[in-house]
Amino acid sequence: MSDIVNVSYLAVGPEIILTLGAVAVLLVDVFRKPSPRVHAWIAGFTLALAGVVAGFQWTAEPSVSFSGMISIDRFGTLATFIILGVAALGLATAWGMVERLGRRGAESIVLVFMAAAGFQLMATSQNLMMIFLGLEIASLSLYVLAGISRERVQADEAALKYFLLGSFASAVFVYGVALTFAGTGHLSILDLRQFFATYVVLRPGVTLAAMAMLIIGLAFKVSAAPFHVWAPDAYQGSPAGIVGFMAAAAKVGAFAALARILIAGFPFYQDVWSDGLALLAAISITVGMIMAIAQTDLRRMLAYSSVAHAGFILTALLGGPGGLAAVWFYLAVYTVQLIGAFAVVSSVAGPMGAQSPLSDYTGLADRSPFLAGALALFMVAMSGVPLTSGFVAKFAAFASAWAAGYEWLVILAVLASVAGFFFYLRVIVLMYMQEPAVAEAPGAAPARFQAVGAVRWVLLIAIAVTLLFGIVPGPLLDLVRNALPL
Amino acid sequence: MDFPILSVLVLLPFAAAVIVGLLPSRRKELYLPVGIALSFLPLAASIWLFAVFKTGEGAFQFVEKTTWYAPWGVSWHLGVDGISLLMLVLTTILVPISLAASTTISKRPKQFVVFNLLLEGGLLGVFLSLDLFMFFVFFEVILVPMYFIIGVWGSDRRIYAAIKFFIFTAFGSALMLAGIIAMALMYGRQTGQISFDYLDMLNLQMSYQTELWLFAAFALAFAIKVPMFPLHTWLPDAHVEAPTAGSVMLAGVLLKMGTYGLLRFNLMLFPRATVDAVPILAVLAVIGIVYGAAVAIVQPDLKKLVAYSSVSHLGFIVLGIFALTSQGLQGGVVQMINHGLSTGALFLLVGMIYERRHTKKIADFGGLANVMPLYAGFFLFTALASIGLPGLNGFIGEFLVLIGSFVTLKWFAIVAASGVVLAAVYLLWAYERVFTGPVHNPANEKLLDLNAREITMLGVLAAFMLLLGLYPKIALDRIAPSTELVLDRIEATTTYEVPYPGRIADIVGVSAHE
Amino acid sequence: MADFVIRNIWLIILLPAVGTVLLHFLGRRIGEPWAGWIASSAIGGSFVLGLIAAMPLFAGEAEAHVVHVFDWIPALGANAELLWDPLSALMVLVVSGVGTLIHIYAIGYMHGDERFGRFFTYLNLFATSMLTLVLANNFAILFVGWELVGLCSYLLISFWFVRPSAAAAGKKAFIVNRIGDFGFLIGLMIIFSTFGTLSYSTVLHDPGSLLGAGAATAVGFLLLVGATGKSAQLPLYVWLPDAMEGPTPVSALIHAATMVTAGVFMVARTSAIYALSEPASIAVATIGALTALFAASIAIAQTDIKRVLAYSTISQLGYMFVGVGSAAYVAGVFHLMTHAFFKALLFLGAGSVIHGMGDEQDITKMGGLWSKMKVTAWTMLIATVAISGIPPFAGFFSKDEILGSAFGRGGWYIVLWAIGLITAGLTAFYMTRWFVLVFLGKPRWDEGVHPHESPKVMTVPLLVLAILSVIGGFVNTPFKKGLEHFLEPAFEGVKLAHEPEGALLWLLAGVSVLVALIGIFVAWTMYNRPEPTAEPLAAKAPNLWRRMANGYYVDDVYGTLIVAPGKLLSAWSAFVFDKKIIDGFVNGVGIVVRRISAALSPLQTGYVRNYALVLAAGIVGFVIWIIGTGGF
Amino acid sequence: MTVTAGWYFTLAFVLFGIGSIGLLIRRNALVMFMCIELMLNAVNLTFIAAGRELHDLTGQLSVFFVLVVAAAEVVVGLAIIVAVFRTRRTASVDELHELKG
Repeated sequence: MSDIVNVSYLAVGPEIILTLGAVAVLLVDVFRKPSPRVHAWIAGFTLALAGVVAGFQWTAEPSVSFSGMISIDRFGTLATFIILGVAALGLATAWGMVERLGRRGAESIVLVFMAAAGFQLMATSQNLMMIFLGLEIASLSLYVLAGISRERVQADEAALKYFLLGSFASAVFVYGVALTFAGTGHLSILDLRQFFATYVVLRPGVTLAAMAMLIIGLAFKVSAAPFHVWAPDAYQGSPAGIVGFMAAAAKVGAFAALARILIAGFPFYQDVWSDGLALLAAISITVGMIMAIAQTDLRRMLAYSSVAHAGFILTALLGGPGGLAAVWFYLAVYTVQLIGAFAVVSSVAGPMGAQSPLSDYTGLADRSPFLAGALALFMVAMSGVPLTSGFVAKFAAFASAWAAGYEWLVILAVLASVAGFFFYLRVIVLMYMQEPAVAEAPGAAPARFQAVGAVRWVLLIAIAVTLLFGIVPGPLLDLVRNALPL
Repeated sequence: MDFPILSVLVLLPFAAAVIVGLLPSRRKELYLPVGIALSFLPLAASIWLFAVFKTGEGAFQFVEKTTWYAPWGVSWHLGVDGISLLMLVLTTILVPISLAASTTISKRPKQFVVFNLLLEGGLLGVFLSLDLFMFFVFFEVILVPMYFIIGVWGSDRRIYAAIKFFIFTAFGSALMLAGIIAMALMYGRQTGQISFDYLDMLNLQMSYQTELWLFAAFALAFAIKVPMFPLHTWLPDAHVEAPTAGSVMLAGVLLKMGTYGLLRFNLMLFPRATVDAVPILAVLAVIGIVYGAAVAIVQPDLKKLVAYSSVSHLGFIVLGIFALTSQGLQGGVVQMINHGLSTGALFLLVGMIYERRHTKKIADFGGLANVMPLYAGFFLFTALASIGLPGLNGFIGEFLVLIGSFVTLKWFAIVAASGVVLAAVYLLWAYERVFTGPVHNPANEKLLDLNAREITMLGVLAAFMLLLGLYPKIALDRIAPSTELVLDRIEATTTYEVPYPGRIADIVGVSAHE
Repeated sequence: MADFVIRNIWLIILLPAVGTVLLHFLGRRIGEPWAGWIASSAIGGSFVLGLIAAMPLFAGEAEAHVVHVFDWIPALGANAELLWDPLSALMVLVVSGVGTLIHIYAIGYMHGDERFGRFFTYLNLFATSMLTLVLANNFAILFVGWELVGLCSYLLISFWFVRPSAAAAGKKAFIVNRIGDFGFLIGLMIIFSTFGTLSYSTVLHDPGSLLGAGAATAVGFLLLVGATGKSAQLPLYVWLPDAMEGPTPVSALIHAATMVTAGVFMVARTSAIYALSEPASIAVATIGALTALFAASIAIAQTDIKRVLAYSTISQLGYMFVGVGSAAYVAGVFHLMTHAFFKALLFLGAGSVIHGMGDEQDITKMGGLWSKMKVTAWTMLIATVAISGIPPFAGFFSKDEILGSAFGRGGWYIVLWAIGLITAGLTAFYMTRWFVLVFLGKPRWDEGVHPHESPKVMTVPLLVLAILSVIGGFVNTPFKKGLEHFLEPAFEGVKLAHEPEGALLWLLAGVSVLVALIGIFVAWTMYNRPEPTAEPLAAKAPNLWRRMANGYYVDDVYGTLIVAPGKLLSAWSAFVFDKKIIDGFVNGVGIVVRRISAALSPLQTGYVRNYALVLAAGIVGFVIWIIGTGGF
Repeated sequence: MTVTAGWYFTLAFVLFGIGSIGLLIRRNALVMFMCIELMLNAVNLTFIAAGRELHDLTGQLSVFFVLVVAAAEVVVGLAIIVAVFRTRRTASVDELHELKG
């Protein structure tokens, strides 16, 4: 199995291309001092090429290479696809920020690419150590991205908090890796499964603790409660333009890794970990929904809502292999909604925007009907109203958990969804049903916001995806049904 | 049936919404006329359906089934029976009327028309769905346009009302969603293929305990939508704050989703639980009848009065349904239509006077019959229909319900009958205070009577009220076979026996039982 | 000819219905007086059709005809089916006959009213409804008519809606009737749940086979509740005096001659059910007798020209109830018919007086009209004598047959007979008082009042009705029971009560005539003075008189016992229970969730150390949980 | 008394715990960061002990990865801390609580 000769560059093709692209951006930046347009071309080309290579992965036979480190399977490839898409949309959203950052604009592109590559590695790795590396590559990039706009103190605060807590979680994760190794002698996920299939672990304490720590490390990344505490601050403090990418990519990579580790590596402990995940899901859904209600800043609210959504995705994961389709579908459509929502936020707050208080959105429908309409749709989708992708995603998640016997969790989740309407609808209320407060300076009209440049396209794509997969979810569901880990 | 008439019917309003949405934004004056014109298409389709519908057959007709997503067993499954047929006609009639009543909407007129059309599409979907997933999709998606209609174009406390409406009703359907999922998975365990299909669900085997839980989940969703006492408090707020078109659709059709759901799903899918739950629902229905009426009496706001009257009237429908007799069920269904027509018309009327005077307070009026005789005439006519005056539609439903429910629910029916008295009290007292006596408020002296547009709208509704009152057979002939099927199912699956009092063969006029 | 009409008996209803529709849409354009003539000819046409259709019945043909018009509510066995039998024929003739006269009269009476056309629309609608009521062949159609006449009553009472009192009176009539209908409805429910249909053909054909004695009593009582509402009996009579707010032809037609007799008609129609229940019959008769006495005593002290007649109507309806309650259905219906003649006449006469006096209604401000309004006065005299029960006028025969039949049944009915007898005396008394105060003595008019006789269009109907009041009684005398023979087929299978035969008959008749004469005499001596000062009785028993004049304050009692607490309860439900408790709970849930959220929000302190603590706690907790569930 | 692998594991666990607790109680960002480094080294110890116990080089190999990661973390972490120090003139994380709620 650990055949050193087996080197398949296809398996890491997208990551290599992203890295090369990042290098190209840096080099071009150093030597040519080009206009952002050139960066855009390079970035676009890189992402497209990575996508094409991922396409080849999709059609390739599942295999493992690099001594069992990296695999080609549709599971990983699907994650790669989604992450590339998220990166493309996220970068497009952040383009305003990239331009404003000047020299550091190129850096931000590089960081996005590196983060994407890291998360993709998390999804495609068959080895816990490799997953840790991917996690760290991605996390470190995100820490920097969080603080990239240095003119704002909040950005620094967000970056530092994210960094300290993230490192803590990483340490826990890697401790989990170490304990797994100590308990079983294996780091490869396939070996782990083999091990558990062959031996009966009489004293599973260490192994279970290790598993718990692996879960915790990844739960931190997906911002599942109670490991979510960093998320609101990081979401709020980071530049508006890039938050969407940060949140979305992390969710995809970490959930992919989590699903792979648990389903492929620890299938024999499914009843243990699924109870644990159910607990996390319940806490996440409850905490996320309740905390979101009191928020006055849209980004913070979205952060708490993403905590709840992490809970919903965990709910989907309870179904085990059968629930994976629900996980994928949820990730695919939720990340698009999330980026879409942040695209609106960055249009309103500015790409480097510090604050996004809800009061900025009062009467937005009259000033910026397109932005308001888009945000309203994303809110509706996130709250899970039918004919949007959000409903299908929730539905699939609930069905998965119900089938796995977690009826209580489904009931909790549906009720929490209702509570969720409360704050999602409040955004719509502000935008559509209230007039902006009278401007303090007489004659000062409330600002009009517009989706500029690429953001417009991001929004259109996000709207299309949200509606399309809400009405015709079949194709995507069929696609993700095949995305099982080796 | 080759031509997918039902799909076309459901999709027409959505298409119309898109067309209106694409109208150029500088031609503001076009939105409403185009919207009204387009809303005649579904109307024409539903009338055509009504005409070609085979009477005497209780089963679903014009059935269409296309896979939506096969692995989940979700399909685009449409069908119409006598019960849904009438709801279609009612919906498609009320939409053009409620749009025509919205000429004073000046704020974001395009969105207004679009949301109304989306609402119509959703409603038609609800009534035609033969797939639980699909049903839920439409059932839930309706909240959004209605939320906007109330929240954007409503009056002062519109936001409170809109959110309350949305969350309250969404709360109910949340548990129903869990129930639907549970049923589909249960079906999957039993047959190997998950299915949300309504007709498949009829073959679902389940334990009595499960059936009770599922019944409760569905009943809660529908009871909130109806709304039944004590889950009704969203209704007065929503009705009062909504613009006229919103109130008309809300009272006219949206509430019927609840009673329709009870009939279509609770009775058919959970017959054993239904039979055992009758006392609970009957008690709540009867309380609703009396309570709604009692509360309506003292309302100082005309619209709120009509809103509470809905609580009372809907109680009759629920009572009729859970009486589990031919007469009660037929009455319940007819009453759904009747209430849609008469309460819809009442809200139109309140809207008309509100447009003129910008108040709905009863105390602000008085003697209006002097200055607006036509308006007074229509109001009285509609009020009488609502009271259940024989010869008008309301009577048919109430009479059938009361008589039908007495057979099985003696004391409930007796208490419910007092609602008939109270209805006269609140509506006629309101009429007296608003329309009779001299005009004592100078603001009312120069009011204009109805114009041609308003007369047309009300005239159409009035004509239907009269038609259904004088010749309800056109409705009953279509309803009865379908309601008989409901009873047949309950009889087949439980020990309950539908009583046919008298049992003298030649006098029970229901053809299905010959 | 007759066959054709019978087969299409719905034509009788259709004619005024067409009139209604026509006048509704074109009434204003047609205008005065043609709208009135159209309406009159519509109902007149019905009368003619009724006569034609009744020919075979007059000729002694006993067969009842059921005409199926169309399916209405098949599930209730309630189709649009009409029944043509002697009872419905008689009612049709009375309703359309008297109705026609009143229609014609109204053309004069309503002269100059700006809503002239609308008035006749309503009148024709009433005719339609009343004819539907009497022709129905099932309880549902009966109920349709029953409710629609109530509607017409409402519309016509509040015809002059600008007067708040008129509007209030109309509403009161409707609501009180609805209360009666509440009972009626429940009665129908029992009938349906017993027979599975509401069709007379089944229900009234040997009801005893399915209806037990207890159920029959229940049905009887419940239908009686409906009847007390419609026919203004105790305790639901309160709307009728107020109904005098309506134009006088309305009072004559609806609140005297036809609609209010619907209860009597209904009891007669359902005689098969009442025959099954002695208690129900006794209840009918007792209510009737009590109402008769009660209303008569109030009538004594009224000063409004129409209110006297209103209470008198209530009282006379009581007689009819005694009749039908004693199983003397023919007698009850007979009195219904004669009462229609003389009471319509009285009201029309009163209208004529009001018309002539320039809308004055207070009889203490009248007097001496005899010379000014000859025709009116003469016809009123006839009517007064007729209602007082003086032979050979119409009222004598019918009233006497009722009293005789009651006496003949013995037992408790003897008490009712006695009450009836006292009432007869009171009737004679108050009618004489009424007549004397209006027409005799010295004028007590207000200044500027110039009484004059009414136009021909009003007096001709008076004359016709006067003739009927004179001869109407001869259709059913003890010597020749024409009406009884005519009606008997309608009461097939029901044991009818009869007057005693022979000497007792004469004795009873003599006693009642004597009582009536005493009444007349007393009233005459009290009031027929050139210048009657105050009420002689008011001086002797001021408290009693005040109570009688105010109808024993029944309205106030209802107000404090029912209306006020009802409103209070309703207000409590609406503004306390609904707002504070139910909605308070709903809003409370929302508030609590928001409070929780707001309370938890500060826990996210912003301090990294706190966050790390949460993380650490989460880590420890989760690891322990996992090991706890999975084993160590 | 033989020092078995169990002792190393225990030591590593204790070190990890000390690191965590340090993270919870210290307010200087640098010291907190050092605590994290301590935790990573506890992980390394575990790896080495386990590799030795299992006679599997994978354990020792993994340590290199962790070390590299730790180094990278140092780079990024110090950069962030410096950035914070430049704007706020303090390395105390307690000064950073603008984002909350």
